[in-house]
Amino acid sequence: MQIDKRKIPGSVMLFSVVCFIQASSLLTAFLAGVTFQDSWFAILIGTIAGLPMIWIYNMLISRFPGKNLLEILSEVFGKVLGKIFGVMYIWFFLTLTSLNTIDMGNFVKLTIMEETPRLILMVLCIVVGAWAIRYGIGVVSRYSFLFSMISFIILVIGIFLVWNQMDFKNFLPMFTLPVKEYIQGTNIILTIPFGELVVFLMIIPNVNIPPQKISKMFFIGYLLGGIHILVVMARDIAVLGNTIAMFSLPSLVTLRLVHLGEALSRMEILFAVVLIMLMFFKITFLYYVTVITIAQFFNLKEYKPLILSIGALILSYGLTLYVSPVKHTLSGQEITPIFWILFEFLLPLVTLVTAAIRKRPKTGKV
Amino acid sequence: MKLVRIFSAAVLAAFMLLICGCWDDYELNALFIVTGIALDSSQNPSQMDISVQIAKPHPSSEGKSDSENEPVILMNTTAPTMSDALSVFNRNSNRTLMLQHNQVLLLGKSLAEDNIIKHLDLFMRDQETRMEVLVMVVDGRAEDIINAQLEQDSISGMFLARLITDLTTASSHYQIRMIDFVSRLLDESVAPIAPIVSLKENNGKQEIVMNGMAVFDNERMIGQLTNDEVTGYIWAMGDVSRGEVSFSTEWGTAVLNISSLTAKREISFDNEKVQVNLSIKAQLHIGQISGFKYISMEELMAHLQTSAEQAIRDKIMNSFEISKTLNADIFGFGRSIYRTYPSEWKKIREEWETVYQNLELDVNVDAHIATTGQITDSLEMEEGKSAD
Amino acid sequence: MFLKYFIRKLQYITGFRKAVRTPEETHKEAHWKPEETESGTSEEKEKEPMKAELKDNLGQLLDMLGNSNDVKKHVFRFGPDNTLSGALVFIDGLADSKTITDAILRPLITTRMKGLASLKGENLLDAVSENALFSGDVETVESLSELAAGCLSGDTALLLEGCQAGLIISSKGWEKRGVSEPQSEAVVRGPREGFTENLRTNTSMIRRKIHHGKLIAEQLTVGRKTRTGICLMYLDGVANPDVVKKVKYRIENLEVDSILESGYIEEYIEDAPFSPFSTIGYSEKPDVVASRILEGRVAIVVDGTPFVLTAPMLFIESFQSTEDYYVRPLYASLVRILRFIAFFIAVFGPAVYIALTVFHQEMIPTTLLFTIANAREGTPFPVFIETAIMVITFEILREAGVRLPRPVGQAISIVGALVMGDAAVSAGLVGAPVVIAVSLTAVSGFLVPNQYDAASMLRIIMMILAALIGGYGISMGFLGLLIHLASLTSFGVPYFQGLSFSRNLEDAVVRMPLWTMVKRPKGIAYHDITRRRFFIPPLRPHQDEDGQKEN
Amino acid sequence: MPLLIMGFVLIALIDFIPVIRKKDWGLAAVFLLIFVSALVFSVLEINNIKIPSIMEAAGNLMKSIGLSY
Repeated sequence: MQIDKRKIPGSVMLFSVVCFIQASSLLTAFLAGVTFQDSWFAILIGTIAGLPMIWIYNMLISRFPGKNLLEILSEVFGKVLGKIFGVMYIWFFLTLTSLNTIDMGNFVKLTIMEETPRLILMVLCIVVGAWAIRYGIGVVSRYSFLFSMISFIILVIGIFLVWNQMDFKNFLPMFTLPVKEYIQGTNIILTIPFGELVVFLMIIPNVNIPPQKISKMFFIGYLLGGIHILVVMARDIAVLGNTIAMFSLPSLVTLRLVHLGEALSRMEILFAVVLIMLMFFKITFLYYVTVITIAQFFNLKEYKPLILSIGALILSYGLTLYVSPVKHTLSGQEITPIFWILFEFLLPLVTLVTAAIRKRPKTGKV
Repeated sequence: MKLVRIFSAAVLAAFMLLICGCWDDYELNALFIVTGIALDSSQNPSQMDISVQIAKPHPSSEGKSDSENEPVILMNTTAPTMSDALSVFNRNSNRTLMLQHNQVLLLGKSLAEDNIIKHLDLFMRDQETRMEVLVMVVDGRAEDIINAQLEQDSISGMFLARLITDLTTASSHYQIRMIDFVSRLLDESVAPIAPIVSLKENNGKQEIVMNGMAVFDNERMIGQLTNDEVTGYIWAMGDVSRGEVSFSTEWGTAVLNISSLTAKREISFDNEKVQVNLSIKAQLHIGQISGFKYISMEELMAHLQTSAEQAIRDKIMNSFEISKTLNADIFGFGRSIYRTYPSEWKKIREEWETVYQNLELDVNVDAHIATTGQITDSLEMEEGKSAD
Repeated sequence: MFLKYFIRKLQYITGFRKAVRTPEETHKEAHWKPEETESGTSEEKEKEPMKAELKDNLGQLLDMLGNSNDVKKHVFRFGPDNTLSGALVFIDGLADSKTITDAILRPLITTRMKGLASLKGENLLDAVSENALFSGDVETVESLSELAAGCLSGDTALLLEGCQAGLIISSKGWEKRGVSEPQSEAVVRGPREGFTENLRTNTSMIRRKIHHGKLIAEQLTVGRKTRTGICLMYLDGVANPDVVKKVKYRIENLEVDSILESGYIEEYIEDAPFSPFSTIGYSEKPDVVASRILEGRVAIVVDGTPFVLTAPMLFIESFQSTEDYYVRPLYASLVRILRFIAFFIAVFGPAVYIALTVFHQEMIPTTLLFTIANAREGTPFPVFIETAIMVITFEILREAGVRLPRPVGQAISIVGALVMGDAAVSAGLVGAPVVIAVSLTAVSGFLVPNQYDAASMLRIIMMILAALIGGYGISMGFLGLLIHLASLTSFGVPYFQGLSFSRNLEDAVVRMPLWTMVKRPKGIAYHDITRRRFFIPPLRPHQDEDGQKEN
Repeated sequence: MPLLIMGFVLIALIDFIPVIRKKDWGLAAVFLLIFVSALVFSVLEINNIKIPSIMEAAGNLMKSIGLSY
């Protein structure tokens, strides 16, 4: 049963994946604090290590065509266990949305609105997002192409603007950190932007192309997003060198350093605006997925009346999560990467294996 | 149904706007644009004298001539930290100080020689200050520079920023921004440096001149390089696109202009001894020559080339010797070793200072004189030819 | 204050609860018929057959026409030995008296047809219309109300003694404005004719552009009182039948009193009446309308106005001027990009200025900041008020200039722009940068005339957002704007189509050469999508010249 | 606090009334569940009552079983 019956083309889905990953390029600070000048390597490994994860998602998609995650869970595990996993995923999506909204608030507060209370910035974002969600998946994902193109262009322009400040010796020395830190870094990058793609399992039925093509789109989008993050990281390292771990927003500091004559300097707020747009996309997407997951969990016929109250829940629940941004970063580096594996990797894997064992879906191909 | 919903949504929107308030708004005429900050040591060693230079806005409406007006406002106080000083300034002025457009951070020499690390903290942490603020050391008291009445630019902070921008066209290594400074500070081996400026009285007019660079160890200023030595340092770092090599030999004196100069370093380890090979490639062209009579063009070129190579090498070696006496690795050789030979670096990092003392620098200069300027021979050469 | 909101809210709800529609009410509403004030007689009359006596018919017809001064009747006798009598009814000023004299009266009176006197009733009418009249458009009707309607649209009613029917003879001929250059859409290159107020002239102008049998014109009449003629024109096979059906359905179901201008129709049938963006396009130029019809749109020609509506409308349509297709593609692309930038400035210009000077002084280059700070020094108002004053002043000046006769309008703009602006700056009331920012915005707004109203409304919203929360407010406003645009549809076609994804990109931000636009815009055109043979290279004509595929 | 209450009242006005009117009681129940929990969370938050953070609890749990860096 599909709550939102609107369809989106496959290309929109592709760029939604790209955009979704790009939005995380802000949060590379989690990573830079762990693996320093080798962060690019962690991203590279993370991108490659993420491929099996995407493969699992794709297997689920092609095994259960036209079904979203909740339906798959209840079909594979039966009613009771399926519902339990459903609740877990609702909590997961809700937490993700809250965390991303908080990230957005922190980011905006730190960069352009220093004195405005964080809550207000978040409320504004959620309200605008709620507006988009009323119109369904089509509007939520429509601008993915535009946003991802803009951020690609901004990335290229940014690289040109800081070209004179790049020092490729900043990558040296390579591979001198303890192995554990590479594992940690890879884990962070694998779970925080890439693994969050599990939310796309909720909207797959809305994509009006055959499952094989969806898999292709998923892969391409994933790779494009991965490359984007990789390039951002490489640029930041090349510019900032050993100071990269010092900043909470390395990519913004990089762009702050742009100085080509007096006119082409001090432009980082423009970049901040682009990042706000990307973050907004991601938040809206997660918010949408949370809303339809909850609505579907309770077998509701429509989801619209829930939007605003779920938004309020996201905000109020989000505020309880971390006392301070420092704790947030610490947790982002140390705890969430492991914790999220459960939702992003283990559960889908278990689902796939169980489906194979129990030969589900019964009528479909095995 | 629709009407209620639309109305509620409208109220929600209005409500949003209502709570949004204006937390961050500062009208421009309620702001003081800070263009320079000077830190000096004060009598009380736990405090410092802080002065800020504020560009004074002039109403653009006609009638009043600007000449009587001071171009800048100066504020002084003595406080233990920069943030304390800022609150004092904000208390004593009718406007809020805006630091984002601060151009220079000037450190008085006595303060720099005392301890700078603890004073720089605010400049790194606060988002309000930008990492591209220029760091400079003042020979004398920093507030004098900020007070200076200059002919070239009415605001000395802007003057210094433009001075450095101008120098940057010669080589990017002249520009020491906050981030460069901090980057060097964070590194275990590289010594931070910063340009030194001083105020000069010249026929009753004030002038700011740059005289070298201050060298720091991990917390204080330990010495300085003269302008000449700075040139050597800059050449050793490579990435030079302007500059002059001047020398005089037994035949005459010449000034060659550098059109590009790049440096490449190679490091080799020779039982406990570190050897650095610096190979420099320079593209020169003749700026000005005098003398060199009775000499053919080919000979002259070869002669100029070897002499120029020698001159460049001498300068670099000179700077290197100075850095050795200061025991400060301004060239970042330690960082190069760390980057290319991380395992070797682990062995020597503890006694880097002694290793640096024994470091051998080998400079190979490869100069190439491309064009001869606008005239091919000097006038004196012409005379020499006609006298033949 | 909140209490007040709350109370008003509650009032709304209670007021609303009474107005909840029961199913019967909904049913009633769907079958709502206007109440005729002059009793229910008109419908009965329609059904009532005509009498045989000329006098009765004539009297009733004149009653229906209201015995007005400009209703003329002419009773005459004709036929052999003047044995037959008849009457002409027409409205003075609507009907052309020369036509009446030459094509109706003269042949009737002079007719010497044998046996005419012996004919009765229907046969007599047929004989008269077939043999005696010199008119190309004669219709036999059997009800007085139709006769009356014919008279009211400028035709002449002919009643004959002993006939239970009448003839409507076309004699429309009223004073009308000739075809002239349109005022609102001036072009440097391209046809200079514009639509007039006359429906037939307008449809004929469109037909003159598209000589094709598939160009369908469907006549509708809307407005109980005004009985305004409306003509839908579309290319059969190209226009999406769904859209045509929707347009027709919405117009046919209009239960309105009057249609005076195409704006009425636009408001009644558009998809999003509360949006600042119009979802129906309009134009005053036949070539524009023809090009839109060729792309598969439906044109709605309304009698009495030179503005022809086209639907569905896409957002990019406002940025595509017809002149784009008449000049060289590179230049057209440049101009089009300029238009996008200008629209952006028109919406966000003052907002960005406010956000920069009030919230993000950090972003302004230092030297420029000094300049702005110097200009701001001594001005009494906050930036937002200052900008708002300037924006409002500009709107006032514009409105004043538009409505006044042209010479006076010019004087107004000179006074406004030069004298007031300069005086305000030199008196120190506003800073010069504000004047620059606002006038740049104002001029930019004119580059996209179709969206001018939307731009000026959005500008104010953005300004408020910027004044409250700076750059973040602008970005949220921008995102909200995008969401709104994405949610709009025009007759089922997404409004933002053509910009948000790689569809029809050859004619979106840039204008590619005509020969690359092989397909008609997807989503609008339906069946016959291919416009031209694929990639006709301009200098290598194809062997068979008629490469155009038809259906 | 008044702002908060007003916000929630508005949410209820916008979303809850149509739900009641449609007599979709399942939806209404879910709505109330979410609405009330959001209200409780925010009222507690505004009165500075510390709500135990789920993320931190999860973190502590994972640390105690040794799953952490």
